[in-house]
Amino acid sequence: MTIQVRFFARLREQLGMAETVVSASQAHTVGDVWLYCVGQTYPRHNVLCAINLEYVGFDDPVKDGDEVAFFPPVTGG
Amino acid sequence: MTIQVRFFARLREQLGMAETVVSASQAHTVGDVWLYCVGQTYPRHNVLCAINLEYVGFDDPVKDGDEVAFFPPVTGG
Amino acid sequence: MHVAVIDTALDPLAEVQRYQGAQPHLQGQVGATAIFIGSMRDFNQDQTVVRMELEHYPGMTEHYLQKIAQQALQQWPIADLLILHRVGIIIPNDPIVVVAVWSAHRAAAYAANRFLMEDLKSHAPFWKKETLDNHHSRWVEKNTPA
Amino acid sequence: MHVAVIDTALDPLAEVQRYQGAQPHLQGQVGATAIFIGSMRDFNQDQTVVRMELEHYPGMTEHYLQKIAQQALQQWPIADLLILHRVGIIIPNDPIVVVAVWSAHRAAAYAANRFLMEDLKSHAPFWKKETLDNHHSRWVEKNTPA
Repeated sequence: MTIQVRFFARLREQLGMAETVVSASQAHTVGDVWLYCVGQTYPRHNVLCAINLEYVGFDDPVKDGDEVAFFPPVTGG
Repeated sequence: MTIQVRFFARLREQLGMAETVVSASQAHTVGDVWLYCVGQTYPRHNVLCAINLEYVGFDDPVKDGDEVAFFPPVTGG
Repeated sequence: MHVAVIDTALDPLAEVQRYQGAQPHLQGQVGATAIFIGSMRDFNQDQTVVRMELEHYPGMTEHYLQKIAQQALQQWPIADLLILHRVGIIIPNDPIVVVAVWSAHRAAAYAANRFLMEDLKSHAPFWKKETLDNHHSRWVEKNTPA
Repeated sequence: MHVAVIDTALDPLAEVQRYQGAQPHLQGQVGATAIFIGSMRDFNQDQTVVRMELEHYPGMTEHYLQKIAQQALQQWPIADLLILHRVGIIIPNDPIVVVAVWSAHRAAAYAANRFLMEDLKSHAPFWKKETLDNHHSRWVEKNTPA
């Protein structure tokens, strides 16, 4: 009954963690996962999120077994 | 006191000549050169022309020493 | 169609040639090949960059590239395409990305190539961290304009 | 900048790589390389083409390619460019033309490359004569649409 959470790039460095786990009972949306892992002090502005390798919004629902990822704007190519 | 005349591609094959010479006194314009070399029977439609390696029109003037060329629409690339 | 994230040295033109040579369906059918290569420059925002680390999201990045490749194949009459993108540590002049598109006529090859590059740069999960000549390093916060 | 008409086998990607390697000013300065290759297809207007002869106007063709190359260099912020075009006898799958453009950013590389190809196809004095599989030959009267 867990959600796997991953952080990338600047976010990973600033938060000091690459991944963590959240109990599925503690989070209904991506926003809940963010709040639980990061708290309110870190601005969500300019943070992108994905569930199971697909872009989503902070209001999208999460469920048991999901992989949720947070990362800064992308700069490839 | 001559103008060098060249033909390319389909035009060269149809006229049966790659080049010829016109006396500069016989031709004031590219159109004159065409008429002198080819006659009126061959349609000028879809024929491009150049003087000294630059595109020109049939009304452009020619002078002694010019190289005048006639060719069909281009199909490179 | 092939997309891949590469963590070793990338020789874009050799890869394009190798891929094309291995696709019998491209022989004689293809009038147009459009190739774009993005390389690392030795300056950015007026500072000298000596090295760069490219991070990605393993799984999501490949998935995303597959998605835009499929989209290009549906949207334009193209015969095939190849996308390769470096990750790991690179130095100036190293290739970062190559996109190649094969089609019967040129309009589709150009358009699909441009679409893939723009979409990849805007959305594919890659991140660049630059090391400057003063030894400081910084995350690139947004891509330079086209 | 280099433009040339080639009457022997053309290996476009090897030529691009060789030219780029010989230009020190491109090293580290170039974020974008856009390459287009036009190749001979084995069909045209619903008929099978087995061979093609490419004629040009020696002198004018090179002069014209130089002119559009200069125009591209003035019109866009590009670092360098290369145009090579085959003449003589070719067979399906043979490369006909390669245009490569190097620039700091991608928009200029794409735009200048497209401009060069469109202008070359519309105005550079080259002519194609196709030989069909029934041994008939015909002059190509107009280029296929983009």
